[in-house]
Amino acid sequence: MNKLWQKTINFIIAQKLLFIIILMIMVLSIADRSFLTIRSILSIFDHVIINGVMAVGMTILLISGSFDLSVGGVMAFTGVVTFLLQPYGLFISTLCGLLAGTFVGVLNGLLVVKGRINAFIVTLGTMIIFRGLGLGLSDSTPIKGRIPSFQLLGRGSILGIPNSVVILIIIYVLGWYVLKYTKFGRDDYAIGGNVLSARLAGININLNTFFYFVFCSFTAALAGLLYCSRVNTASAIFGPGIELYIIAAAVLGGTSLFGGKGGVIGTIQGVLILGMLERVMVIFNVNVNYQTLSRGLVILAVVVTDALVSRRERILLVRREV
Amino acid sequence: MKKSLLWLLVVVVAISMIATFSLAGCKKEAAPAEEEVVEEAPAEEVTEEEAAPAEKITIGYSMPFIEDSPYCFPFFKYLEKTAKEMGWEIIITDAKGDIHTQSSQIEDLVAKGLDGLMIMPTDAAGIVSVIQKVYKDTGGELPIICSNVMPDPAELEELTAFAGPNSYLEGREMGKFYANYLEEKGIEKINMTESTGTAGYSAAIDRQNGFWDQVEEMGVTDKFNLLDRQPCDWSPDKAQTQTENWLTTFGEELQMIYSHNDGMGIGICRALQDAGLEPGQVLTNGCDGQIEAVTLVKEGWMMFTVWQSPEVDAAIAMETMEKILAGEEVPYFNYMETPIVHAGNVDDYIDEAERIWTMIK
Amino acid sequence: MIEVSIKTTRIELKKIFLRFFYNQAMIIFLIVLFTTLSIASGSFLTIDNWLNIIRQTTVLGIMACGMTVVIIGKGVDLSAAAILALCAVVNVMLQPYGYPVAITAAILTGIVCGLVNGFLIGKIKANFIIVTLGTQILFTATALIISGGRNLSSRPERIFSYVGAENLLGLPLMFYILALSFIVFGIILHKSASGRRLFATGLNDKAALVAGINSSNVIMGSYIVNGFIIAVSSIILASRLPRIRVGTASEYLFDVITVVVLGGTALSGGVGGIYKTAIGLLIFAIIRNGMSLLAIPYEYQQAIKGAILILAVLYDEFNRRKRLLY
Amino acid sequence: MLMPNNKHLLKMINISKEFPGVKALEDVSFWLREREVFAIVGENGAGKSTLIKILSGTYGNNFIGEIKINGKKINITGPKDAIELGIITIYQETSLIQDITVAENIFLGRQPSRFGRILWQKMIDDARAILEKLSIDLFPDEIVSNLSAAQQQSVEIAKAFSINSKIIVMDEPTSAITEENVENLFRIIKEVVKKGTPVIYISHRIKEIFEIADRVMVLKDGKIVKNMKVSETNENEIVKYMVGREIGDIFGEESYEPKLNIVLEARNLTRRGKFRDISFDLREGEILGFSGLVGAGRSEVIRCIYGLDHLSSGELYIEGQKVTIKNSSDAISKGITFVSEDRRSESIIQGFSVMANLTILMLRKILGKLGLINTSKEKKLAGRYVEEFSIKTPSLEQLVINLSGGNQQKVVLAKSLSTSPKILLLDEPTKGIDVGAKKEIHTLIKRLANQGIAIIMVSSELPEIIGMCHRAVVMREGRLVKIFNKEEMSEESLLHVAVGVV
Repeated sequence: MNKLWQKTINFIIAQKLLFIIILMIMVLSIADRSFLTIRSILSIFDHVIINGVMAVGMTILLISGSFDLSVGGVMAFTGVVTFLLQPYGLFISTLCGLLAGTFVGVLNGLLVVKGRINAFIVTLGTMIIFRGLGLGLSDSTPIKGRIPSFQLLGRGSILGIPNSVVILIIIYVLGWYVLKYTKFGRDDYAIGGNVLSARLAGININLNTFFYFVFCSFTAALAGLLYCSRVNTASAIFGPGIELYIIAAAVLGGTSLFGGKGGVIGTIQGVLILGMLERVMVIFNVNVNYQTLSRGLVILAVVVTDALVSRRERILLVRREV
Repeated sequence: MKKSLLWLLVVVVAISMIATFSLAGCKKEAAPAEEEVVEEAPAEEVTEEEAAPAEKITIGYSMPFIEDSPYCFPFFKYLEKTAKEMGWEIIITDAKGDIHTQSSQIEDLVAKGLDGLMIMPTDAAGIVSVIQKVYKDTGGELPIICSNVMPDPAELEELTAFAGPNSYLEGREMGKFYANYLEEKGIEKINMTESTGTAGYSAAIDRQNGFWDQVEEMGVTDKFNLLDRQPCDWSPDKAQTQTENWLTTFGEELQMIYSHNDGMGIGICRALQDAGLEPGQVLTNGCDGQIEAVTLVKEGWMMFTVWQSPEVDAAIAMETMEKILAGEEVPYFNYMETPIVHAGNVDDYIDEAERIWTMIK
Repeated sequence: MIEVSIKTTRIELKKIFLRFFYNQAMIIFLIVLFTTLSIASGSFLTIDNWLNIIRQTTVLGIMACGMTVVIIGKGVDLSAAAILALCAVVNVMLQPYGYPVAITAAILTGIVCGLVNGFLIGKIKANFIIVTLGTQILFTATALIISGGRNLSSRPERIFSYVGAENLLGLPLMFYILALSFIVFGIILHKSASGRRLFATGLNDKAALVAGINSSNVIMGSYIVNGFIIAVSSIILASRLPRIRVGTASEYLFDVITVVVLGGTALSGGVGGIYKTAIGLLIFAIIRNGMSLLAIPYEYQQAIKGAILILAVLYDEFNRRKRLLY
Repeated sequence: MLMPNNKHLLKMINISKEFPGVKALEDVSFWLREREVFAIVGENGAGKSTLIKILSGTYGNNFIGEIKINGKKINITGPKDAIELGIITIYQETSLIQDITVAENIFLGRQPSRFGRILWQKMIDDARAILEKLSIDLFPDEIVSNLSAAQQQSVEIAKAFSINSKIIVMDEPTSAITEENVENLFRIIKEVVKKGTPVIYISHRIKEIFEIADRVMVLKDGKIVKNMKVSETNENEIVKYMVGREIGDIFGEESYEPKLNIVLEARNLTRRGKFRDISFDLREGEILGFSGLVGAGRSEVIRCIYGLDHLSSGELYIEGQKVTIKNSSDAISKGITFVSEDRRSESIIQGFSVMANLTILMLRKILGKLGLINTSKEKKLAGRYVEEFSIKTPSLEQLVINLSGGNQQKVVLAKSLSTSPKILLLDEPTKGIDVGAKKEIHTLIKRLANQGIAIIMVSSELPEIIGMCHRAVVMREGRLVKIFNKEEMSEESLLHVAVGVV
């Protein structure tokens, strides 16, 4: 009985996002004839690429039961560093940018693992620090891109398919593979699910957690590169408040803020839904005053639902002991 | 349990979409969620018939931010007003200060199919590649106007025209006004600070450069002794705090604060008032001609402000677009008048200001 | 024999010193900071400067009282700034109907916001970070909607800006409000039964439950109090600033958490106090003021703030481990 | 007894372990052969779990004695060592990770992989093989959170088995499982043993011993009483060995007879999944013992009475009136107080001073003018309690955590009495505190009874029950089996009922 019930519920839960996406696509294409064209579909991917790329790292971090508020800062910081260094050539600048961004992850990881500080405070702090540093380095003026070819990263296309799509596919396949087929990824679930037995199973909790933070910042740095290459400018104020959006997308995708469950496949769906919501706003010419509210409502609903569901599951867990 | 939660989720998503439906046309207050759920079917029809009349000219306007911005909000209102008067449908998007969001929204607008596109760039340099992409995608068919904020570089062949204030000129005007004032008062040297707009905004950069280029041209640069320059991000409270600190750091020395807009000017004046100074003891200024600023000019706290009416700003953008759609030749730069409001002429402006800045409801 | 006794006394002294060092280090830090700044910048010790410090930190300080309560109850309120904005907006919108109306409305709003948080966290037992992240958006959105998205000018009448500007015995009126709220909260936290219950809940909610303390109510209460005090600070904000931006308020969140944590109130709950927050506030205010006196560019000021927060917590953690030894 | 021509896989020699004040184990020695189920029985606190914790490395190496595997002396410093040595312990609460598959739980941390790529198919097949080998009927790709407690238990066993385990230790494996599933579990255990992995089986339920164990060791007070073949003994004998401790006069002077008037009356108290149809009454000045095995539902009953958990059905009457108790504060206002068995996490507030702990329940009494806490009042009151209960503490401001177990417990009792209750619920009041302090607390409890307070005392120590209580309720598997009067009480009779041996 319980099993059956579980199965059906799981089925519904598993399908909910697809269901919502389909619903949205239907509504959109009814409202706007031009919606169901290749270009406009592809453009959705164009829009979600930044959030999408970051969400992969965030998902992996969330699964381990931790989380990161500094991704927005990292993204902007990476861009600034990259464009500052462009005089030294495309390769060097890009590499240094990536390294700089990833370094923040190293910092976060160390502070959380070694310093044993609450991840929330750490990442809140680093968020501020690196936005500030970015502003400082750039004299708080946007930096114009010097190398045109750098723009191809975010704007170009391969065999007619926009890079954004390609990149998204690559990184999500990668993320999916890592989570499903590597020890690194599987340990993620173990740590998030039950630290004690993970430790007994010989998993090095600290090391793994550290690397999840690093990876999260890495994806953020990557997103930073994409961002800058798309607008060919870098500024430390790019992506205000983006972190909450990313977390929301991941949670909407079924990744629990309490760790132990979730995956990138869900995340991409979550990202797409939030992305399409923006499109909805445009197509229905939403009164600006209600845009923030609509976004807010969705995110609020997502997080509260997650909280309630996991609470429900915690109760079930207790029941099991009886 | 989970099921109900799932529904909660679905319903809310539905609501926020349906909210968009029902709010699309009619500007009535948001009804409580449940009712809107009921409204679903009719709501859809509404939008359908809205989409139907195709002859109606549809304009897209992408704004950097709207809510919570003292200038952009009224501007947005006047935009809607003008559009209604001209019988155009205008779709206005709010990028929440994020250039990537803005580029997405612009692409969304274009994808929806427009007769003309207007942009107030979030980032002067960043917008360029966006404009170029749109130009490429539409094969140059779609007229694109930058409004209020110039792209950087200002002259783009992809861009049809710029319409709005000339921030650089404003800067020069303000420089000139201060210079003349020193001239007639016969002041040889004045200690000043500069409170700049959000770094990276062309308006901030232009008003700064305009000012200093002007005084240099007049050869009075050495009269202005710059003690400090801090970004106060257009924000009254930042300017207020900053001024309070300046007052303590420089004390009597400080004689003048050059401000890049009214918002900061207002903050500065509030700080001066709180510090118990006399009007005019420390010279300062605004720029935009907001009602509070104009009042302050009248009271003598502010020496002058630049008259940049969002109404005119919006109108000139729309007019330029109208001309272009009508096939007329328009110059690349379409500047609006930006006279200076000072103690001398303040009374001619005050009522007008009252009307412009308070009609917004 | 004598040697031994000497040795022991020496050890004793060492212990005493270290105990003091590990428990009172923040005060030491404050003193150091104070002296260095007064040497570094001539205008630091001027009265005007201290008036500035007061003006610029009152709102923060009052909010910090509320946040302290919440954090002692093993929570954090990420929606604090949003509540501040909402209350300020309500307040300013209703000023045309007279100040009593405006103020009561603002305070009610604050309490309601606190109630929402408190209910979801205390009763429903949802994770506080999630809830307050969510309500943050909700409250901000509401503020934007009722303000119609435009900036609101706080009316210049004196009555209202009394609080903001008027001086009493050479000190801005709001200073007295700040002092008052610190005293009141100090009493509530450290002298009242409910304060005791809050600490108990923060330290060990299970034991608190066994001791007949209704922890969910206590938690709920803490958030409501927080909402209330934020509303109070919003009134001062509205009377100080010429104009209310929702964005303005949002800048307070980070600072308020920093202040509380800086004081040494631990996020693990049940540890801390108002006097600590007071010290934290002082340190924070002095640092911020010092940075602008020394004309450190705004953007670096931000970075430094962030660094301070992390160092403070890191230090606190290190401290906690050491304290067990002495 | 010697077992010739049969090598001993595990030897534990003269194991002793001491906690402050308590000798948990005194040179316990035993050995384990391959292909056998070795049962360890004993009352609560007899030292079974201590022994297991030593073996599984929880206590590290701070114990006396030595452990040998295949004659080699080994050194267990932590849980990981034990696991590497192939000593796998399965605890009562599941250690499985809920949101991943059975297969992965079995191979957690050592998933089969090539070039860092995890071979799911192989993992699933291997898991299936193991499950089949132990004839466990589960899909290896099932998500664990969809399994019942019993199924999860069997996954644990499969996991333990799959790790190249030399020894599997099971601590009360059946406590979380319903009767019908126990059979299946035993079948699996037998499979495991047949495959050559011996099992050390800790249990209360003596019946079970005879179903699976080959040999059984009886522990009492940390000493071995008997170590014998199951085939050569019977339930009654085991029970006899388990009990039979000299009660002596450690329970202070005999208390007076309770008055006749009934203070608390319970009618068919039921909490789904925990206990059902519990009815009893409690008289003024009476000490009513609650005996039975751990998990019999004794603590649950009094927790419900105190309002910490909710009753599914049943009525409570206090001095005749029907009462409903929604939460602990209700209970307190109705004159009930409760002392939890989990002192660290439920009774004392560790970050609080002795004073604050003493007064937390009666803040009302220490409020001065303006409803503020009056420190001098508080000091006076707290001081009085410290004296009255002779709590040894350097000062009132001392953090309670720095006190000895006994003194902590006294603080707890003093605290609970500060509300001058009519009814006092004690859950294992002398758990884990040394003999001296025990005596003090016992006399204290009696004194309270004399003062007319009605007391319910849950205790796992039969002597305590017999020495202290006027009457004793014995529970088994959530049912009230029998209420003993003073004269019928003997360890044997109580234990027989408790373990269900007739």
